[in-house]
Amino acid sequence: MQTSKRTLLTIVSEATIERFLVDAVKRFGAHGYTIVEARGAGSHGVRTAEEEQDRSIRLEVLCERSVAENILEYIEKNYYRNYAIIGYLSEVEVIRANKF
Amino acid sequence: MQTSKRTLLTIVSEATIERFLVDAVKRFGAHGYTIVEARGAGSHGVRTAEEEQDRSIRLEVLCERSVAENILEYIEKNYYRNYAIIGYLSEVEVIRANKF
Amino acid sequence: MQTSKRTLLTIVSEATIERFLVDAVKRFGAHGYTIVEARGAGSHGVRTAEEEQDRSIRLEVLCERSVAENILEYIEKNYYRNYAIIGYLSEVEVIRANKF
Amino acid sequence: MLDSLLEPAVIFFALGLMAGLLKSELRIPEAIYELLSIYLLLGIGIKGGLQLAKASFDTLILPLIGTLFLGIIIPIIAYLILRRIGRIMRPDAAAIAAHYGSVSAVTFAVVLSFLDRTGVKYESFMTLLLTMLEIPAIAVAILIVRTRVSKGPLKLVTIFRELFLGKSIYLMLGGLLVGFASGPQRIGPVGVLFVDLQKGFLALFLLEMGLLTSRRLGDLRKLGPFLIAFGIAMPLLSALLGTLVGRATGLSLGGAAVLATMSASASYIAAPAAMRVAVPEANPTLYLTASLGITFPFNIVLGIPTYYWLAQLIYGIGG
Amino acid sequence: MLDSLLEPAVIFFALGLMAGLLKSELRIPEAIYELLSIYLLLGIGIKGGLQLAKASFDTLILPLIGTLFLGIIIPIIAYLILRRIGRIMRPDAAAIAAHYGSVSAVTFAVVLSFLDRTGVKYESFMTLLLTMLEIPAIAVAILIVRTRVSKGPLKLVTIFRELFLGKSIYLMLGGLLVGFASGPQRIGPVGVLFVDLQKGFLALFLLEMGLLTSRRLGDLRKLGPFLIAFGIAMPLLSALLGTLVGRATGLSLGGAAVLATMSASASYIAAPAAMRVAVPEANPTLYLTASLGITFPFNIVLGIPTYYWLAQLIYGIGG
Amino acid sequence: MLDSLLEPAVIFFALGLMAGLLKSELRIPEAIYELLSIYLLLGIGIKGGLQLAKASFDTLILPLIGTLFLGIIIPIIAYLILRRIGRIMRPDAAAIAAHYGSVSAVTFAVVLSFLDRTGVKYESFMTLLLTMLEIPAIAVAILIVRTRVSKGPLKLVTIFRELFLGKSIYLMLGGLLVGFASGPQRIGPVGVLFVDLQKGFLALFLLEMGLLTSRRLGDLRKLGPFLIAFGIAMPLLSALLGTLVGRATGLSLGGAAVLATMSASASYIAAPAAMRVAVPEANPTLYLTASLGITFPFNIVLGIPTYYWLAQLIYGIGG
Ligand SMILES: Nc1ncnc2c1ncn2[C@@H]1O[C@H](COP(=O)(O)O)[C@@H](O)[C@H]1O
Ligand SMILES: Nc1ncnc2c1ncn2[C@@H]1O[C@H](COP(=O)(O)O)[C@@H](O)[C@H]1O
Ligand SMILES: Nc1ncnc2c1ncn2[C@@H]1O[C@H](COP(=O)(O)O)[C@@H](O)[C@H]1O
Ligand code: NA
Ligand code: NA
Ligand code: NA
Repeated sequence: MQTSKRTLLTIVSEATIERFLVDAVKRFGAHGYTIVEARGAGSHGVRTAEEEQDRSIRLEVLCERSVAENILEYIEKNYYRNYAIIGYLSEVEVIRANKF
Repeated sequence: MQTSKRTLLTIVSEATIERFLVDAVKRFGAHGYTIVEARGAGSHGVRTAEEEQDRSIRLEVLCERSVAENILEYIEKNYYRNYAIIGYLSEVEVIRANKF
Repeated sequence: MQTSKRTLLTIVSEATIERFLVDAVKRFGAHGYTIVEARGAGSHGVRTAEEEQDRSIRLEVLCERSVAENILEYIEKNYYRNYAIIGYLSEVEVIRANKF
Repeated sequence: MLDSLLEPAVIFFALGLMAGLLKSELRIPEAIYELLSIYLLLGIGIKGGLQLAKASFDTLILPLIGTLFLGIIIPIIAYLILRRIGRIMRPDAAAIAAHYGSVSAVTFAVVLSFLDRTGVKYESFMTLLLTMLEIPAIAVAILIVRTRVSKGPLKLVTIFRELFLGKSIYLMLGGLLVGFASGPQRIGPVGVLFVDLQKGFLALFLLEMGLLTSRRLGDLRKLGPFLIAFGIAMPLLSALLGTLVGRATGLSLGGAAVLATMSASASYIAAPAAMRVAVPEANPTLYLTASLGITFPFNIVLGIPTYYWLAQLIYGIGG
Repeated sequence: MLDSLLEPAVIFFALGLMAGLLKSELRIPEAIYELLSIYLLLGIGIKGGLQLAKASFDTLILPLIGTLFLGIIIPIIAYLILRRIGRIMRPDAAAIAAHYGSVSAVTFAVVLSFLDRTGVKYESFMTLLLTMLEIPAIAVAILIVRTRVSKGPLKLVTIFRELFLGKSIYLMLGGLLVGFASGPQRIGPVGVLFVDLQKGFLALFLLEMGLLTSRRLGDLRKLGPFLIAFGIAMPLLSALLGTLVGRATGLSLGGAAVLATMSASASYIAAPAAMRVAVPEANPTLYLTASLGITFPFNIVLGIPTYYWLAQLIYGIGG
Repeated sequence: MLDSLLEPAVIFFALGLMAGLLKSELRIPEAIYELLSIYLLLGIGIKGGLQLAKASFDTLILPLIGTLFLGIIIPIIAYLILRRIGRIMRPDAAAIAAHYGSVSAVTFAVVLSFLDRTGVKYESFMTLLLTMLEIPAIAVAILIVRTRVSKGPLKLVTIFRELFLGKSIYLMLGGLLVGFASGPQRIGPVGVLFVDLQKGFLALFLLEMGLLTSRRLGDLRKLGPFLIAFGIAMPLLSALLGTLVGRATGLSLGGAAVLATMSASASYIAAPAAMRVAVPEANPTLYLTASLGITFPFNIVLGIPTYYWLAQLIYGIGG
């Protein structure tokens, strides 16, 4: 099977800023994203997802390495300081690489 | 720690065809799967998961490389054209490899 | 972009033992975790998440390799025998590595 | 007519629509949508079943045949219009035809509520007719697909599952059974929850429907002028047919207005689910936007009073 | 008896069961299951608390002792039958015994509804007895585990948490408190929502229970003939014990039928959660299939009328 | 006062709180929280709209102006106290001020329920005042942010979206419209569901609020003694201001008690959402713990009877 390398950017963030994150994903040229509802804990404490303020999302973007890095850099600069948010990159293989 | 390599196939798809995807997963010999509810956007537009028609799922199958490729190939051939669906592969390490 | 390698431990488990798993994650020194609600199937049968007993969770922990291995080992020893649970490791890249 | 705009249900719908268009943060979880639609489908069935329990069945035969006839003819007419006039591609035409052949249970509940308030009587078996309109419509659409569209990996058993075991038909028939078997003596608090409180929950559901409609409006430009016009003209045509069939089969004026409204309504639960599997080549944006973005709001706000007026006209002419 | 099959609640259950068996697309989100079970547990408690507010406590002592006795004796009998006759392995036998010792709140609600409709009176403290039956049953099962099954990493504090802070006991006791403290004067719309409408929501919950039961039926063959028989014989035996204890402690005929039904019912909320942690070695398929796949539907459809008839018989003999 | 502790709503709150503190397994899915808060916000609006339909508007002007004045002055006072006395950092002070300036709809519903039960009358336009208190409060807080805190990437349009399109204001105003436009004649079952049953659902929501409060109590030590004291002193001060303004603008004793309670209440829906975006530097733990962990339970359990007593005192002095 013929596959191509792409980068998967995963972001776990408080849900409040979802629309800003999605805007950034589009602006930096990714062609899609996937979101699932999440909860968890980290340096900003426990987030139980029991109410609006406590909801988290897990956002995945499959794209070229450079796009992923640009999004992550932008998010680090703008949101890491004040929001409960983390991000990481991993290498995956896709088919129909022109989609991503 | 002794670990073995396996392949993780991740599929994000509209929920309508879940049962066909699960059938395929079983038919090609995977021993299990994990599903989470998702939403997102891609070439088929925004899927907000607000109603039945707009629900997406994120399906993960941990299995041998060949099984993962067979499932992905089958899905590409049968569902990529008409449905909102993507798939990708990544290499992971498992313990108790005979399970997968 | 400057990134560091970390290990992502993913566990899919029946929800009943969530609090034991989270305790283990903390005890072995991870600094956070992310949980999403899941369903699926495996050697313990189909888990549809329709009722309390059938709920599953997908737990992710981003940490150093050794921590991930310790958690996975502990879980294997204590829970693999009697519970519907799997775990796997993958290598990812993070920024702000000191967080994890 | 303006009066009907002051109905709580209609205001709720407008609130949902506006919230969506203004991008308010209002968000209704899918689980709630699911709960409310299960509740409403059961409730519509139960209400119908309770009425059915006191129906005389000799007056039922003719309207039933008329309804089955509508269920066959409307999707065929819709398909022909879409193909011949609109030059819509076959898969899309077949899928859209299925939507306009089948029915919207919420629109049905709103017309009953409209007539109840106006004090107009209708036959006690209308809910039964509702389910009887839905089934042939989807079956005919699938037949069109099988004969006019490339077949693909379509299995008849899969389709019949969609038909009879789809959520909406199943729950409405189930509700009918509950209402009919229990009857007014036994229904008790089940009746209070599912029938007496129905309009309250219907209003809440319409808030959600307003949100969903607003999501679809963004896709209006993808429809093109023909389909937009179709989304209003087709219900008017179906309503006319429904009224005439109602008249011809001996329904009361109220019954004819209800039959007209069901004919005019377009499905957004059963048909999308069935069509996504039966005609994967069809573009869901087209049928969902037409059905949910145009026809549903048109029916709720303007259509229902219009169909009632139409029925008055036709019954006036004949009477 | 056939008459009880026409109850809305029973039809709802059958609808859910059939939907599941026919693989209908009907799907009830877990959040809704959660909402309905919280509502019902609170409502059962509140209804009991309101009745308790007007109870005379001198008649309570004997039935209370009798109930505690049942809570101790039933899981022991069940364990012995499972081990001696069924040759079931220790962990499984202990876990199953816990399920048949404890109770199903929904079955309790259905029997009250059955008696209310039949016009049979029962004591006002039955809900209190319900919670009093649950606690010793789970405690005894845990004791069996501690003495007969390998211990593992079991902490007593964890178990007591399961016992008193498990959702079902906590909410029923909480509801009892609300009903008792507020009384009929203060309960107002809370009473309308939680008590008057209860049967309506109970019917909806039974639709869901039908779906859940259908999921379990697929595992019937994993149970083997002994456990299938046990799933019907054990409730009959417990019901007999319950009726006799009711009779001996001075309960009315209705009260004895209720005590019999609670004794016969098997837990599917509290016990599974507690046992999953206390006896991880036990196979959940066995206890869930027996409790939810066999005993629950048996009780709802056939058991309750049978237990009532049994109570009539025993009270007839004595009277 | 002790009497108010026996209210179902208060017991429900205590049950939720205890469940959380004891780490019970009780868990209310977020979808249910969302459903209940949408329902309550709409219901509060509808109840207000129905009352408004029969209000005379000449008595409205003065209290309206008074309320707007409170909406401006309370967040400013709060900010000054937080900065001058508490030495709280600017972003945190501004964000906390927004919370204490704006209102808690649930606290409002509880005070109405308290007065209804006590048999005290209040003006029919109080719900309108509620929304009128919310808007200036958040606007003033944002102004404070813009002038006293570093600006960052803050866009005014974003903020106004938070203000008018935030879930709580939007739904309450929407409900007001539904109630006002429909009036008592048309509201029918919508009124039964949203108004008559409101206290029932409010009780259920308070169970959830108790759970949420319990989560916040764990963060109490992060607040420090000043903010803990502030969480009780500030509502008392605001209530005093509210009562005086009510008295000065001609409200009845009941109306003044309501205005006092709204002034004293702190937001936990609108303000947190708006502040998280407007002042990202502010620490949510501080404002959520103060508002939800201290002020909310204080108001529900002790505050409301106190404010009523305060109003009696002040009206007694003047009368
Ligand atoms: N080490 C970790 N592993 C997995 N998820 C994490 C980790 N740290 C943080 N998270 C997730 O990211 C969210 C924000 O993290 P933080 O900003 O550290 O509070 C948390 O609520 C978790 O859901
Ligand atoms: N680049 C992407 N990154 C992450 N998820 C994607 C991406 N593209 C598509 N998806 C997901 O896959 C679904 C179907 O994609 P599509 O067929 O391109 O519309 C979308 O609704 C998204 O949930
Ligand atoms: N091969 C697999 N791929 C993905 N998920 C799996 C796989 N096997 C098991 N799982 C998940 O892990 C849970 C427990 O697995 P098991 O203990 O094998 O029943 C299942 O319910 C699935 O959600
Ligand atoms: Na139609
Ligand atoms: Na029992
Ligand atoms: Na305030």
